[in-house]
Amino acid sequence: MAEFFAMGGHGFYVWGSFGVAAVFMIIEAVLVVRQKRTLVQRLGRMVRMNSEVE
Amino acid sequence: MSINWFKYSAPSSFYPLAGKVAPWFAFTAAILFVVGLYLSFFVAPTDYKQGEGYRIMFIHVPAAWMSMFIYIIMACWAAAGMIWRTRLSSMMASALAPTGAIFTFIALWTGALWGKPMWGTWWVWDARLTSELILLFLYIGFMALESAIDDPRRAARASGLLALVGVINVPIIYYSVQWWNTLHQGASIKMSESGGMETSMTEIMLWTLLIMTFACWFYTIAIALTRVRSIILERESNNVWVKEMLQGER
Amino acid sequence: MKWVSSNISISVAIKVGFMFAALKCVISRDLTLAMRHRSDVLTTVFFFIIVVSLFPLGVGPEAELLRSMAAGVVWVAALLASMLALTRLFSDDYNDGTLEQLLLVPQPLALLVFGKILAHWLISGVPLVLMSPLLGLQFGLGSDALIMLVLTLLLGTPVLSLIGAIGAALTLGLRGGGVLVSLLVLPLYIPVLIFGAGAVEASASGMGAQGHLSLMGAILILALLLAPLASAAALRISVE
Amino acid sequence: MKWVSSNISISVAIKVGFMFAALKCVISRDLTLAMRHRSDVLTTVFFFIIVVSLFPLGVGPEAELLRSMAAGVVWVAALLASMLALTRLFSDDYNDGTLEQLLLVPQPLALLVFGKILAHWLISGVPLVLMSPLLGLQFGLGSDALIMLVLTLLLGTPVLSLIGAIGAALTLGLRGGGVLVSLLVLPLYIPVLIFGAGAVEASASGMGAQGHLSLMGAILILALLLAPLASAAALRISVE
Amino acid sequence: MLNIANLECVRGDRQLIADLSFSMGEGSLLHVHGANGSGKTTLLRAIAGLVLPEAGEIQWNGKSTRKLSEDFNRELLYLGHHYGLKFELTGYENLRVFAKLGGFDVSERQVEVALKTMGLERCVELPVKVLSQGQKKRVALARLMLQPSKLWILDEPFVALDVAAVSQLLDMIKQHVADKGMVILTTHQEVDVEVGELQHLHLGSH
Amino acid sequence: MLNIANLECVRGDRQLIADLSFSMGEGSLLHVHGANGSGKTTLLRAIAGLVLPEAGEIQWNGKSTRKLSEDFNRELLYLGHHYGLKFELTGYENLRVFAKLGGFDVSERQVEVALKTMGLERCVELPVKVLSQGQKKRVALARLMLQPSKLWILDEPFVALDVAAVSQLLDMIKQHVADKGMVILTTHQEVDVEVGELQHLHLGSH
Ligand code: HEM
Ligand SMILES: Nc1ncnc2c1ncn2[C@@H]1O[C@H](COP(=O)(O)OP(=O)(O)OP(=O)(O)O)[C@@H](O)[C@H]1O
Ligand SMILES: Nc1ncnc2c1ncn2[C@@H]1O[C@H](COP(=O)(O)OP(=O)(O)OP(=O)(O)O)[C@@H](O)[C@H]1O
Ligand SMILES: [Mg+2]
Ligand SMILES: [Mg+2]
Repeated sequence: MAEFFAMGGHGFYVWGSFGVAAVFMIIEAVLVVRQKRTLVQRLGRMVRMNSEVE
Repeated sequence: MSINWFKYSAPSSFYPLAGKVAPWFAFTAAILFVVGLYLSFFVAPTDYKQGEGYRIMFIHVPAAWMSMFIYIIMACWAAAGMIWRTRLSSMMASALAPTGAIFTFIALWTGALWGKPMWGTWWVWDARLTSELILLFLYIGFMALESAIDDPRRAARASGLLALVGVINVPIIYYSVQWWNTLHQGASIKMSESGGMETSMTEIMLWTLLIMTFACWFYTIAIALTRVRSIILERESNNVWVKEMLQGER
Repeated sequence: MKWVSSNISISVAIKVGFMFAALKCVISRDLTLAMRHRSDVLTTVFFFIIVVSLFPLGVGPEAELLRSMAAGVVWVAALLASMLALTRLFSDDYNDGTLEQLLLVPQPLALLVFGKILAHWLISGVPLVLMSPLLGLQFGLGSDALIMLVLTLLLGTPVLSLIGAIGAALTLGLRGGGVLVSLLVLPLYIPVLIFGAGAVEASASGMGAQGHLSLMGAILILALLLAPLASAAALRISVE
Repeated sequence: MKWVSSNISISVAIKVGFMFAALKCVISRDLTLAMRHRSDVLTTVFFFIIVVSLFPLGVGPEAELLRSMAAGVVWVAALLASMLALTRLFSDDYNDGTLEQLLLVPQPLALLVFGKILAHWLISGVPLVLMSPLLGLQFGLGSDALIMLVLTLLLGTPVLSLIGAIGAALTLGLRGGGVLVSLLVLPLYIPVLIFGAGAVEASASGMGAQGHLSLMGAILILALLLAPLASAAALRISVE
Repeated sequence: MLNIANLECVRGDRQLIADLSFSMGEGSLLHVHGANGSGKTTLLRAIAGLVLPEAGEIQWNGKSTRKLSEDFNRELLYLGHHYGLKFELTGYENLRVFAKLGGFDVSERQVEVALKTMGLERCVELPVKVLSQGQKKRVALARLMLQPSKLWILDEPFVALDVAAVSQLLDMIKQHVADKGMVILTTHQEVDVEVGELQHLHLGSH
Repeated sequence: MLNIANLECVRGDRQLIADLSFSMGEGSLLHVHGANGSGKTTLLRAIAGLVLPEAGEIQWNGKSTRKLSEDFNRELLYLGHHYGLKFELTGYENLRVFAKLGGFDVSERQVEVALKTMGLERCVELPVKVLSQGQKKRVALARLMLQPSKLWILDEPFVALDVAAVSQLLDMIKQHVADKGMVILTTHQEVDVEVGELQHLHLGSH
């Protein structure tokens, strides 16, 4: 196991590459989904409030 | 992808369509990533020359390819938006830019981490590396311009124009950098290693690379579709169909 | 009747005449404005000179090192100086509302924009070209390389103004426009920089620079054709 | 009574309290304005990165040559980036009339100016410092030299903002302020550049850089004491 | 001659103008009323072609103004909140530039007369920058006397003018309408603009 | 309380104000008249300390305003041709900044009430940049309700305001004078500012 993570002495480089790539892609995915959700909430509130006024 | 984009070029009909297909792309991407990562770490054999370090290739090369593809696609969308004045096109362009920038950054980052053990340095001013760096600047310029303009309609038109100017310039930049580097053959380290790699690439390595690349493709499509849905909502929030849809939701 | 009736279509010859008059007027207007503040013209050159002179201070005085970086440093400084002057290309007109009025002039906007770019080049580009041999001498360049430096700058600085105009038009009225424009424009300048500095270095090391020069000429022609149109489109977007 | 009567002299403690509140308010106002357009903060850094990356393109990719000019290039680029951001320090406030109102605030003007400079440094200086090691790596600097690069920039960039503020205040409202300010300010930057780049080179070649650093510290203290006062005086002249 | 059909203008997330239609013929004046922020400036800029409307059509002599572009510009004189003067040039120079760019010929004498009529005889040699607010406005208005455009679009033209200048401007507007010109204007001041075929347009209840 | 003695102001080669002396006490209003370019703005800026007079003395409670500097600024509210607003901030944020810098405490509620009184309730969340000309002016005027200054100097405060806003502002001015405040203003519009101890000052015959 430890040997696997050591990557023949190149562990830092290999895991640094895949790790950062994974972190960026996961963060992007989470942000995109969240942005969509909050936007729907915000606009929904606006639409409802306007329809109450009318 | 056999979707007829033009049929769905109206945001109101594209919005639900994108919502339906995006999860499937995301799902496929996840499976491909699992398979690709398994192959990269447990199946692909150790490289006789570079040892285990070469496994960085399985993320580096797909990211580098994606960074270039996405820019071209983005510019095509922007051009379509300027020429046919379809609203959806410029929205697609803005939806793609952040993902492209992220892949560019990943390519640079993984390349640097690969270069240190292989070449003994994080960075050399090689043509390929330099043009990738310039590509990052172009992405960032596009996004900075878009975020600096408050009015979303104006932002879309301005950044679309910039992408269009960029598309004419990118090949010029690419070849000039290529030429710049070959004229000065003084670099202490050259990229000739990669040429050596091609021959040593086994079939399984090639397959792994392809699967990782497809995973990135599907990831990009899923992300772009989701993001374009947000953009559609934001820019079309005045339209009746958005209001009716939001009224229906909850 | 007091006004030109819209029913009478003006003959083409007169139209072209008016177009030339308008072009001349834009150019002379911008030149007059620059001359009202003569410091404007001088500051670009001085910026150029100072940036170039900063390098020996930062890098150290070894003559060999300085000679080998001369072409690059002069070209980068020219890039920065011309870019810095750019931020003012449209922004003054934008702030005082004269740009709005330019959009309402009965002439093709791209033509007026071309006039403005030309005036800008005369004010900020030409002085750089004239000053460059002196700076090249300071870094110990030979006479062949000096001539090549002037030639490439002569071909290259108009391209810088032309491409830069697009960036300036796009960032009009945005906060932090000055820095933003550099972010948009500098990456697009790279081919000009590479061929320009490359030509000087090639001729300094005794090689021919014909190829570089013809490429720069091609880029110039492309920019002349496309940049005014793109800038005009960008202006329409920005004024809204 | 609705207003504070001028006859009651406010106690010193309250006065100092108000002064701190005002200082905090100026800083947070400017930071808010910058954050409204997050691109503002980022563009300065990117300008810095792009300018540094232009040099290899102009000079050529030889690693040895690049290493020997690294300190100079990074420092010159930091100078230019911080100077470019300067033009906006007072000009936005001047154009929309808020500067006029700042002059009418019942607080020492030098204090408000200090707040604005501090905010400016936080926005434009600190990101440069944070980004510099990466650029040093690209040019192949060793770890000692990298640390020294960060240190000197940390001491030097506030000086750049402080001195630059004087120039920005003096050229306020003049056409072509952007270029003019660089003309006034760059010569004053030279000592900072020489000591900053010198320290990095000294430590890259294994020598101590203690002397350079303490000189830079002295310059910083001097600038902290004098620059806000001088800028305040310059502002009063410019607004009239 | 000017036809507006189903015009719709949106700013940010607010719909300022919805389904607006009207038309004006020769020798008529349109006075646009409305509270602050009701969209008067937006409407005027849309007609001038400076703002892209969300929907609707603006026609001049039956042709879309967007398509006419330069030909429509020749018939148009727009004066907005900004005066459109170069502050470094004198009033005289500013007017000459307008004339050359607009493609209409004016003699030195005509420009001088126009400036004099606006009461600027003492300021001809000064750059516009140092003039007072009202004097700047007067320079901008001097264009009305020189440019042979049929359609004047004036956004709050009376602002910053003293009593003498206001009545002078009123005379000019009346004369233009009497000469079969067309004027669209907004103003919050109470001025007497009863002339020719007068229309009133009231925008949004804020 | 405000004393002006032998004031002289020169712009370029023109002497705009020569040997002007007057004084104002609590609860009084000074209306400065004059044609365009007669020097009204110059006078107001000189009193506020933004223009250095050529000669003469400006005193507040018997002390030179130049010497008082910050202490005089505390008593002063100047609104000129520029509104002094940051266009990127909302109206609410702009007013908070004024309050903090001026060293007077206002609650969130007070600011909201002031904006509402000026009829801006629908625009609190918008950056000032996108507001109409009149709405911008209203934001600037909301300061009058928050800042506890005794001397108001208002250069053409009625410009760009619609009828409702003009009468609102008039009420505020009258209230301030009745509360023993002092107001100096210029305007070309005909408005009814008869209140308290009213003085008129006529500047130069152009
Ligand atoms: C920061 C450093 C690096 C950057 C920016 C970078 C950039 C790129 C780019 C843009 C590509 C795609 C090029 C194409 O398909 O034509 C690529 C492909 C590739 N790179 Fe890198 N690279 C870097 C470092 C490295 C290192 C250190 C190695 C190996 C020692 C490497 C090996 C490869 C290989 C094998 C390919 C695929 C080759 C091919 O498709 O022809 N790269 N890289
Ligand atoms: N991004 C935006 N979001 C919301 N509202 C906006 C936006 N941009 C502009 N507006 C609104 O549009 C309106 C602009 O109106 P306009 O300038 O045409 O008014 P006006 O009738 O000319 O007013 P005034 O009499 O004050 O000059 C304002 O009410 C403003 O609040
Ligand atoms: N450098 C200069 N040379 C000559 N005259 C100048 C110079 N600078 C300013 N002036 C004159 O000073 C006057 C400025 O007056 P000011 O702005 O105070 O007028 P005002 O009474 O406020 O007018 P308005 O009603 O138009 O606002 C103008 O007449 C202008 O021509
Ligand atoms: Mg308006
Ligand atoms: Mg005035």
